[in-house]
Amino acid sequence: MAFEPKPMLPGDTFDAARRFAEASALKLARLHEPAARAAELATQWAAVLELGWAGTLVPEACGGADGTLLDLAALAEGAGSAGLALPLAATCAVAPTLLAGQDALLADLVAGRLQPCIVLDGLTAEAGRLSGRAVGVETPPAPSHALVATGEALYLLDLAGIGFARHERIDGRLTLDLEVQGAPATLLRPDAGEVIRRARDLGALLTCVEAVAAMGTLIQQTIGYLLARQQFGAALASFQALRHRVAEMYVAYRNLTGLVQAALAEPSWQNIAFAKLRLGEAGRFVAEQAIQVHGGMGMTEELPASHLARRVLMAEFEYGDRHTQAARLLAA
Amino acid sequence: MAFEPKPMLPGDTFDAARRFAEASALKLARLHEPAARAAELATQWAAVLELGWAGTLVPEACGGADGTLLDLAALAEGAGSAGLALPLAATCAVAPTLLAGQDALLADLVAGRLQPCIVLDGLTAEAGRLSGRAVGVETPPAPSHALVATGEALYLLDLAGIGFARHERIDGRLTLDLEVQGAPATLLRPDAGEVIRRARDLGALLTCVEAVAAMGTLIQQTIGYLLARQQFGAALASFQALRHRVAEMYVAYRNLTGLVQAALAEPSWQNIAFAKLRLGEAGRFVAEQAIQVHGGMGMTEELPASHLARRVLMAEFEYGDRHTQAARLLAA
Amino acid sequence: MDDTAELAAFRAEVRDFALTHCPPEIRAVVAANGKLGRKHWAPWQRILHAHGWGAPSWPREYGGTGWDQRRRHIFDEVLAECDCPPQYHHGLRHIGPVLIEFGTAAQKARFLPGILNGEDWWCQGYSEPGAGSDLASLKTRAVRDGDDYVVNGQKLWTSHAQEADWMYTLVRTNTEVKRQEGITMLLIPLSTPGIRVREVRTIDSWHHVNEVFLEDVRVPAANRIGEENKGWTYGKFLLDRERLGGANVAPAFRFLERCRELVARQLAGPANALKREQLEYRLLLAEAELRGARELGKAAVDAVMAGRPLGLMPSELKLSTADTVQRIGAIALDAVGERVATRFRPVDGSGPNAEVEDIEWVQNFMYLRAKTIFGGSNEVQKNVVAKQLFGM
Amino acid sequence: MDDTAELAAFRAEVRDFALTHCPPEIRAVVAANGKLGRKHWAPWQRILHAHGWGAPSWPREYGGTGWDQRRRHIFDEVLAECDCPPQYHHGLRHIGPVLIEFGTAAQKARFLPGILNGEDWWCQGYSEPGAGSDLASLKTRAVRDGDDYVVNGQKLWTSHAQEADWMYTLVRTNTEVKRQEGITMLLIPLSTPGIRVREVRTIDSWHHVNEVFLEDVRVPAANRIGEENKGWTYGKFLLDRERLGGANVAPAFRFLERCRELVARQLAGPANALKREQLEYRLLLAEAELRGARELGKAAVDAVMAGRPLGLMPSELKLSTADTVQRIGAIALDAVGERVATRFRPVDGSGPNAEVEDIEWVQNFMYLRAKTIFGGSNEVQKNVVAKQLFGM
Repeated sequence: MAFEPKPMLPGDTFDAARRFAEASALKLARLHEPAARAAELATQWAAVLELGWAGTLVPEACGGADGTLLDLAALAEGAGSAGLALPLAATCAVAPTLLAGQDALLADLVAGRLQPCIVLDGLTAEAGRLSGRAVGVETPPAPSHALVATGEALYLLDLAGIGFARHERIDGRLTLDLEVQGAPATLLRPDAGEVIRRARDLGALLTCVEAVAAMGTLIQQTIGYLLARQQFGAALASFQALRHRVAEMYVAYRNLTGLVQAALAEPSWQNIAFAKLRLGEAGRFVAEQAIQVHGGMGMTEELPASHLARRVLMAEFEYGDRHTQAARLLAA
Repeated sequence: MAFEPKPMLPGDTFDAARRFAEASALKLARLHEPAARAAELATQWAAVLELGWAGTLVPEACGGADGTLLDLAALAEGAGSAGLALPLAATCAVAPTLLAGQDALLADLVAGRLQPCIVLDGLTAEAGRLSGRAVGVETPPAPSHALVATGEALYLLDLAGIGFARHERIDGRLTLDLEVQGAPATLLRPDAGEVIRRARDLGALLTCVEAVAAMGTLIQQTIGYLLARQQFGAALASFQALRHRVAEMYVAYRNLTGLVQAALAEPSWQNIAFAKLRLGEAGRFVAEQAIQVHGGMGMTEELPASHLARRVLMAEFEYGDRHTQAARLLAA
Repeated sequence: MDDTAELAAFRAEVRDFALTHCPPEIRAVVAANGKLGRKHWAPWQRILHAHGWGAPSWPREYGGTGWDQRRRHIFDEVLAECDCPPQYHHGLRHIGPVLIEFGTAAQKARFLPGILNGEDWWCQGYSEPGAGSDLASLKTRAVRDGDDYVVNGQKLWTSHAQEADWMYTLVRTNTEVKRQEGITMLLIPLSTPGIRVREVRTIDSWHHVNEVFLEDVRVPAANRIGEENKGWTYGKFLLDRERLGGANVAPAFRFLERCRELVARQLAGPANALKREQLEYRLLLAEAELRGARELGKAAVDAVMAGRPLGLMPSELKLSTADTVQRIGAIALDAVGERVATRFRPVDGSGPNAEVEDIEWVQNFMYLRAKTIFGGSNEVQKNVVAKQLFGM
Repeated sequence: MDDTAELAAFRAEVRDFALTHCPPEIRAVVAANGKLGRKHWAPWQRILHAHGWGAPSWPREYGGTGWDQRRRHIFDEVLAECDCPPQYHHGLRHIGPVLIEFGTAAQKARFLPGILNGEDWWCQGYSEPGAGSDLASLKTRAVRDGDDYVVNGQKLWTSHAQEADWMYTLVRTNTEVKRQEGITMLLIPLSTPGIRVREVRTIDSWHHVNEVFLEDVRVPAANRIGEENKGWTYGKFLLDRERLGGANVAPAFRFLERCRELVARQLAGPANALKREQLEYRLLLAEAELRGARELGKAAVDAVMAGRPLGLMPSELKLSTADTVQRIGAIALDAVGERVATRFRPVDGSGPNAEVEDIEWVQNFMYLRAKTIFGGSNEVQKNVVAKQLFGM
């Protein structure tokens, strides 16, 4: 029996999210134009909101499920295992953390009336007006607002009437570039420094969960490919150099799994930072080698493994890359 | 036909130095006590001086051979290919460069009346007296003097009556630790900054030549071992993971050879610094992997390959390690 | 030495020509790591040809320069240093020399001029699904029918097929003999009925490669190179000629310099100090390796000049540079990291910020994965090196 | 949870005992990465035994603590954190459990007390020249002669043979059957005539391992474990018991912390900024990997507690830590680099500076090479992992 990854958080939640993500990936695989893909993502996102995922961490009083971090992580793990290209961490973890205590907005978030993108860097505030440029911001398909951190303050910016360009990222997710000059915004909290740091860390943690799940599937697909393909009259899986490479990928994946589990069990910023730092190293190694051992097939857009590899590569850059995490840890 | 390294500077000089070094290694392999090894090294060093190697770069007027850098490099390559544990770079390149123009001292050097160790760091001068501690200084078996750089000035310190401890380094070379407090010394040049930097660079270059030659032999011995040994009923040389490892060692060695040849053709400090920087990376990789693929045998003192591996490891630390070279190059 | 002075003068002449004659808009694409296509290459080839430099590697009697290997190497190196596109290889370096060596008079007269002046555009139909590294297992079938061959099958990883006029192709004409012995080389116009070119979408979202489907494609026997069933020999001749391809490390050096500028630009200031210093150190290690590879390249050129065998040099060169260039690409990805790396293809066409500076670094990172896969993967190269080193 | 509180109390109790009862001079050797020998281990074992903690992994009826796997793990971890030597494994963890499982009443009575109180010292005679990773090919021959076996052959890589009293040994008693089926386990006193122990000099210049030559060595049949020709089973039992050995990552963390202190001490000041920052970054990457390995270790302990199979965990642990610890050793070598790394063994005995601070880092770097070679080399571990992952 060839390798099948074992989830960290098995159960109905994981299974449901995984099934959703697998169906999503199948649909997207048939679409090539960015606009068509964005439209499909919009449909899927509506389904995600319908399922109530945005409310996982939100109190029941606001229409949420009042769930735990582990409930959300199980969703993220299932979604990540098939590389779901939707902003789960941003919408389900970062946004509710930023909006803690703002019950009306939380209710809007759960109901899909508030669909924010999260802008943690790039903008500044003066007298309640925002200016600056934020690029490569992950976004839901049709963002209604931006939740904007400016140093220690937290603002809500209505995007109606504000022009922005959307891009498809190499992992298929949507991002936007935002440029504003004195745009009026609502100050939600002046003293949100701690909350913003916490929100960013939870985003990093959920990203690690998604990425490690994607790595598991990626290794499984790589093994499947090597078992199926022949070269020079022998199965690729029989070449020791490739076998050892896969063993190294597996060990890197397992080691990262350990760090992510530790961070889930005790989500201190240090535990999260170490997991994210290691994701930068281990994730890139696994992604690069998965492409490499797939040979020419690894270079193709269509291959599910190449999609997962790109997802793992990009995960490093969300909520602080390895260098950002290292700088924090060294300064502590 | 299995791999045989091709020398960069083939010819009689290379051959003679290589034969000398191989004979030396055979004799030392039978001796285990540091004192007995030091005594044998003293005998060999006398032979080296007798052969006139110290005079390679020295003008004929001072009893030298008035040779070129390439003549000396051919000696170093031959010696390095069998890991000769004697201070060739220090005595044949660094010392004559420091003593340029000091004809009487150069003649003493060639004749073996002056047998200096080179102290480029650790000591300071005040009113013609030296103080400080210099540790791990490579030395001929019975040093008569120390050539001491203190910033921009160059001193000659007579070691008669000055106590010092000698150590055997892990590559079998001799080093000494020197501690002086106001020891009187002869000022050779007050404005030797350029000369000192040049001497250090030539030392680094000759070290690279020795090390790359050692790497060639090391790879040859590793291949020989893998061809000879069986495990689980197959020659070790038939395992693809080991074959690929050796291919990687070979490519690293060839790449370094290119850098060393460039530095020999045009010995600018930058060319030397890049070669030395890369020696840090490539040399350690080759040394570590040579030990690894030899398995338990790689851990033994007796194995010639393990001696060469230790020589390659130590070469990085002579005349500026990779970090020192990187700092210079980045500052330029 | 006279020789040295002459070569220095030659280098200066090439540089001067390149900087004054290569159109700035084409050099800008190269400088931005952009994707090169026929629309960039063809005019540049026309300019070189008009100057008499259209075919550095061809003999004079066929319109080549007759340069020795050293001059050709300098020429390629200077073009790269000046951000000129490398010359398009499929015509000049691949099928051209095959035609010169094995082509009929009629084939030479028909095809060489179009290669020289850039009017005919070529691509290579070798690889197939399941026959990449193991080329001899190719299955595309050609059956003789009167004066034609009728070709059926599929090619894969066919670069430039979307913009080429012709495809030089290896096909199987005999299935009864040893795998290498039943292969024939045909020149096939891509406009022939029965050919369908389909883009293979790649992970960098550039259009490089294609699947080419051939269904009852009739190719005149006059388009056959040499003898039937001897195609492997011509294909191998071509690959052997190309073994010096890796000797020109100059493009990698330009890539390194561009990456260094990117790091300085993207990571200025004390807030980025740790990352900047890490990346600068990695760049320095990469530069050292490239410098080593450059010397190996020079040694290979010298070997050819002296008529010595190249031995393992091509594999050494490829293994010495492919990883390194990938590492440089990774440094660039880290540099643009959290900002630019997250953008790729515009969803909404043109809007504010639809044009993204430095976005090509992300595409390049993905594109560079191919360096260790195509043209003999790193694994295949290591097999080759090990076989030679172990003598088994 | 009660459980958590209880374990925390246990952890505190062990720490308190370790810090107050383990002799400072022994802890100093551990803290300095020094070489441990019987003279350090035996007194420490005596102290533990007197406290009732001599054998954490043995059942109570044999003088063990009867602790569960979790407590044993905490015990090992705390000892490492306090710079106490790990318990000497050949008696307690290797032959002891084999005796408990397969020994005769007489054997148990004779050998278990000496292991518990540290008076008998054991070593392992398994490996031979040419039979390291491939143990089943061992050749040392034992022939029955009356009440004795007569043993001839050679063992290699025999750690601690220079200071041991007894060697548990695998020997070949039948050459006619499949390789694994003709092996017997004997307990051999090293004082028996015909045994010669020769030091194998290793690249760290510490005395770890030996060759053991056996020439007509008479071993009473009463010293046989279990049945003749069933030795492979007992050896395998022993190795299976040891699969959790890698779960204790605490010594690696202590090593990391010492290396971090070394870097701070050796590379203070702006002149060393580049090197210090590079090494600090590498230390951080190593720490991340060790933290990951520590979680894998906890998971392995949990698996044993829950009676679940360990699967690939032991290989994951070894591959996750061996390289990392080597990399930490390399960071230390870089830190002492140009100064201390150049000194190793004093030539002139005692003179000024004959005692060199930090010299042990050089020995350690060399010693650490063994981490990826012995106890199942990295290559063998990767074979094991791949076989499981590919199902072939």
